Amino acid sequence: MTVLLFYLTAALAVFATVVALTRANAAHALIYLILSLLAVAVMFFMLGAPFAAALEVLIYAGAIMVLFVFVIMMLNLGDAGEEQERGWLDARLWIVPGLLTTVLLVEMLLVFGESGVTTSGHSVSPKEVGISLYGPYVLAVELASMLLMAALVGAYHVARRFIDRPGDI
Amino acid sequence: MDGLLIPLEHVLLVAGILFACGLGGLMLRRNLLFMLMSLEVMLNSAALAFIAAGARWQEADGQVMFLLVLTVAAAEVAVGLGLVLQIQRRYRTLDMDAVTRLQE
Amino acid sequence: MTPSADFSLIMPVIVLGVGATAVMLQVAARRSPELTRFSTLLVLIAALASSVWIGSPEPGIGQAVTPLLQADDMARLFAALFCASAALCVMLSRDYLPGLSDQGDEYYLLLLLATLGAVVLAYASHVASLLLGLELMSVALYALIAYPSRVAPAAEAATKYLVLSGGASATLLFGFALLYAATGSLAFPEIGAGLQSATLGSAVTAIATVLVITGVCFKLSAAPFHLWTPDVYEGSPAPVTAFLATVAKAAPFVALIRFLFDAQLFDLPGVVEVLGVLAVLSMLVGNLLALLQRNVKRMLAYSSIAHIGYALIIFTVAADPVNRALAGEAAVFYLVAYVPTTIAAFGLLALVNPGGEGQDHAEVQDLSGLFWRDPMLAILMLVALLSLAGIPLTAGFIGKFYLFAAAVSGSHWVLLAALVLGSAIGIYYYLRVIFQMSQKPAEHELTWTMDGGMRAVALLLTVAILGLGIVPQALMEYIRGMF
Amino acid sequence: MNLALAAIPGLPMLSATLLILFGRQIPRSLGAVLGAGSVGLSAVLVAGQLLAYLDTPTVVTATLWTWMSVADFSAAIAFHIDGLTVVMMSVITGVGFLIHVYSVEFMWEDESFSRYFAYMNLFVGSMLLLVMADNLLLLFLGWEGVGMCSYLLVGFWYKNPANGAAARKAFVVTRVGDALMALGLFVLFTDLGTLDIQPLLLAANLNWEVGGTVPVLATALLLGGAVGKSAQLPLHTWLPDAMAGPTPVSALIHAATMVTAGVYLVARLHGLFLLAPATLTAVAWVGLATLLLAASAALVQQDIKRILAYSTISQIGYMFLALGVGAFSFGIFHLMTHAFFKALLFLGAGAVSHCLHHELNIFRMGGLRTRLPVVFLSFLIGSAALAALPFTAGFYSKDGILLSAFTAPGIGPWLWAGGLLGALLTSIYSFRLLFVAFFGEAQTEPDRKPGLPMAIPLLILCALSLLGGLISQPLDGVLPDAGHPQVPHLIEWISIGVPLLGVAYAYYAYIVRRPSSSPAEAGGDSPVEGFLFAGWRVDALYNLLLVTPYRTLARWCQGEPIDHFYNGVVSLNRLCHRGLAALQTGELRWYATTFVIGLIAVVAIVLRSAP
Repeated sequence: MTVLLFYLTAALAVFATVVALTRANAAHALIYLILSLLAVAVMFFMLGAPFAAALEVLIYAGAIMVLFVFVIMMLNLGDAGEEQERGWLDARLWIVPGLLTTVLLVEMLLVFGESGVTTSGHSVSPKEVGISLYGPYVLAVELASMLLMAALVGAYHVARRFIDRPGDI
Repeated sequence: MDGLLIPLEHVLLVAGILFACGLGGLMLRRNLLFMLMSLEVMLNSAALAFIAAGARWQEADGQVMFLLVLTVAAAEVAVGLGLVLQIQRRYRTLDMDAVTRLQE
Repeated sequence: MTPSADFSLIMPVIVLGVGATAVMLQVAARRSPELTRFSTLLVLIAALASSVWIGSPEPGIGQAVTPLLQADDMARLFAALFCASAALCVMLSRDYLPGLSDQGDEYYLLLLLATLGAVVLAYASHVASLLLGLELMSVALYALIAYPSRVAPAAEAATKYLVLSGGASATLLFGFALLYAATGSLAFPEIGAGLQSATLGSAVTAIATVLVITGVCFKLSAAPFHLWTPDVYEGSPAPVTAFLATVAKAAPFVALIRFLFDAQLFDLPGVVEVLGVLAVLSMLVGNLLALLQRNVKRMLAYSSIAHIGYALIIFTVAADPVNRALAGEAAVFYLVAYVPTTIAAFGLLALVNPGGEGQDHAEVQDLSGLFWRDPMLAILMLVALLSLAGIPLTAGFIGKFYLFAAAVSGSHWVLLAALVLGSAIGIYYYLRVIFQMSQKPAEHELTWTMDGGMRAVALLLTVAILGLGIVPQALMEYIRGMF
Repeated sequence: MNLALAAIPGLPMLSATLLILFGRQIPRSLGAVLGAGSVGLSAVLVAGQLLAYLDTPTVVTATLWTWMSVADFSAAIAFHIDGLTVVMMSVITGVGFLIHVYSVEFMWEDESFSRYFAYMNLFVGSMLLLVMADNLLLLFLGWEGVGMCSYLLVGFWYKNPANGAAARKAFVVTRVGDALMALGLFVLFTDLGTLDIQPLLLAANLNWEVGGTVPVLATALLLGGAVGKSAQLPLHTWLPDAMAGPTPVSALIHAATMVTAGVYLVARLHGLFLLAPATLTAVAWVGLATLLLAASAALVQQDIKRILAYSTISQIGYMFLALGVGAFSFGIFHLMTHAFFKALLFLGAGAVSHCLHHELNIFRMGGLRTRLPVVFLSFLIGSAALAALPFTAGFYSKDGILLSAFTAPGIGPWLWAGGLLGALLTSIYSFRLLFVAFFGEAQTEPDRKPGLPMAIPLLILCALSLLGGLISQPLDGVLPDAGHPQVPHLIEWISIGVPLLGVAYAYYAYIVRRPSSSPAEAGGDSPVEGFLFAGWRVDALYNLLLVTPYRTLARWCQGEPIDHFYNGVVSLNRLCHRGLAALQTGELRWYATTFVIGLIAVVAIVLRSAP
């Protein structure tokens, strides 16, 4: 029963993702994307990674998506933008990406046979993750903080608003 | 609650499909915002694959990698959204088909 | 499990990390581009010194510092190289940045962080460190490329780089995740060891490996993943382009060497073929695209594609365990020769700054008469171009000869033919620039400022390129100890 | 020891680097000191080597550093100093130093003074590298280096397009030889596995049969290189045109040193050539043919430098003849004496044109004997030595060559007779030059006299041209030789007498029956003279045989509407370039699409080769 639930969640995740990426309205797309991320979080939980599931909800579906919301609000594209977006999603534009994606999927299906290997069925607790993080991975934690610093400084500079001048190019 | 016994290939396939969706979005969408969303989907699919592998070996490493992928996604998106604002300001559009001052 | 590692072995990483934090605090306390530049240079020089003086316990073998980093001679060599190159980029930025209306503080901080990422890549022997090094470098570079915030093409270049590079990173991660699923390990040597007992079949591991290769080769801008390169190089501020073309290429290459050599993935079906195809395509496509290109930045971008193609040869050679050591040596030497040469070429473009505000649109024609107007600069450019073309007595020649010898000893004739053909086309466009430099001065003249300090740097680079071409043996022997 | 050796080519090269880098800031006087002084210091160091070698003839091999060793291939920067090297080094630095001193005055007014000395120094350094090299790779480096310097110096006055054309011709023609030589080196390396000269000779002696295919092929290719560099038939046509450079350049490069590099190469590798008798015979015939052709061409030239140029070709022909009959040490001996008297003649010619408003036509000179006495003395001694009159330096060397030729088995008398004919022609044209330019009535008045920096090198070279024949070269044990050839006395007397006959004829033709007016510009009235004037019309022949068909073919290809091979390759490249460039649309979506296409292709490759 619960196994069936897993496949249902997976289907939901894929469906929500496809819908999200084909919306004309950015805010709607975002809602679907959050749905997809929540579904993935449920899958994490089912696979025995409760810590990751929590983080997926908190950071991915929470913090990162909120960033998107902020930007969409700042841009304030409105209905005109949505009309335009619908125009860009013309059927002809679908052909090449659709074809290529299908080919990629077929290639992947060819590779993934059934080897009988399953997930372990055991949960890896947050405690174990924490020990691992501050044990062998301690340098990774430090480097991740450096990465966030680079992102912080970079985003701060890039997004800063300057008063436009006539000489701009 | 303990995890489920699910064929590893199935989980990886779900991750693969999500990955392909992300790539498809990257090719399909002209709007930079959607491109960034596609990117998030792709990174998320890699994270799912890591979690699945971690569940298969019953190790914490998979979740640690997930955490790092999360950090990467956050960093990418922070700078990326900054660039969205910049592009909108300079080009008055987010249509990446029109943002082609640099070309042959 | 608490690691009891000797952290002094990764001193450059620590110096750069602590240094970056310190520089950030300094910027928070007092914003002054001059001061920031000075402290950045100080940190880079300290890191350079620490990589030179603090050796690995046993030369050649190295030692793991936590599972993430492997401290050995190769890592030290490249850490030193990256720090020195970054210091050169800082020097080049000194005269370049004042032309922008952006303050320079964050610029230097970001450059420091990008260098940290590159140095981590030089040490990376684990998926986590590879990922973090790569992303640290890339994220810092996105912001550096878009640094001139009043220049639209800069934002465009950064956006293109970010989106595609993000896609490549995701591809690479997906590959690593598959490898982890198959082998149960994330450290490179253990991935190789786990291959024997892999449960997912060799097709999956092979696909996983080529996904990783694809991700890295995107960063290397190997054909057919090269299309972003000229646009991004053209749109970036020239000193950042210099960094992009050198450090940001050599670092992923080193990581790729470590990954493939440590994990011994050559026996997987198709992996060697893929690398061979990428090498041949890059050599031909890069050179052909550069052939008639007028914009010097774009031309050098294409030429860098070709150079990565040359270097990629070694993975095919390394498929045969007999030639693996030779292939590794060739690759390391080639990269060490490539970096100063390319910095020199792009450095000139950073000095020649026609429009200000990051508008360095230099055409080949604009270099007319450089020989007569500034012989010293012209000689630097000449030496750099000759080295890129692989003319004897330059570093580039020895590097190419090494590759040639490696390919010959493995009898890879197709690769050799592409190497020779590509080099032949290459000579044409390099000579075109040299010819242009010896022509009459152009009508609308480029202006540049070059004080004593810059001249000393230029001289140093010239000496380095020629020195590596004339007395390469010491470096060769040092490198030989690595494999 | 190593340092002193390295300094010999190193000093001129260092000076060249300084002059190139800081040429504009350096005042002329300092430039002169740097330029001439560095070569002078080298000469002093060489003198030290020479004395040491004369004292105890020991062969020195010094490895400065290993350039690189990759896989099985290894190349070292190493010097090999034996008698031959010492002789060559002495000639290069000694004569080179004199010419540098001379140039200080000669080039003083030129605007590119420091550029001139930079090139000259670079040349001396490369030439020294060539003769000191222990392996053929380093030798080839020097070989290419001197070629490049020659190109730069022939076209030194680059503003005149004719000079540029001459430089290009020199470059292209010698390039043909260089390509052959590179092939020769490749054959040697693939067959014997090394390019170090001494191990190479040993290996050749062990592995090669006398007269085998590989020895003949390899030496023939090397001969090609030697022929190109030393301006022998059929690659001699560049040398007369190379006179476009400043005269001291002609003296140093196109007479005394570089053009003898081919002679040096054959002598250095004589061990290989002895294993290929067929090639050695070819060397002799090439030498003979060249010396006759060039001597006859020199008979009718009017430009003083062209006379000397043809004379140089002819004299190098003698050296080749000597090598070809196995008289290696006489070949080197003639190389040395020729360096003395030919440098003297060229410098004298330079002095004439320097003092005579750049006049070069001998028929517009005349009467210079009284007006430029130092130059007259130079020409008198130089011409006597060139004509091999008894007791001059040229006599000892050329006599040795002729007599050695006579003793060559089989073809000896023929070679001797040809050489003798050449000697007759030589004495006629050299004294024709002397009599026409220095006797009779003055056509042009000199506006100045050579100063000390020009006069002193001339006088020193005069002394060397007179007494150089007495020098005994320390070549024992380096080159195989049978000592002085034993021939009938009659032959000896004829060999001595014939040049005197030539002088007598020249006296009769140009003093007694002095032509009333200078002959027509285009050279001679009779067709024979015209033929000779144009150097047997070899240039015209090449134009007819090679250049014209090439051009016609090119034109035909241009006109051909269907397919032209030449442009085909270029068009293909351009087409590829356009095709690839068209992909660079700047559209991010398209870039992402190519990424996915690449990904799919890469995965497909794996799937194809997966089991």
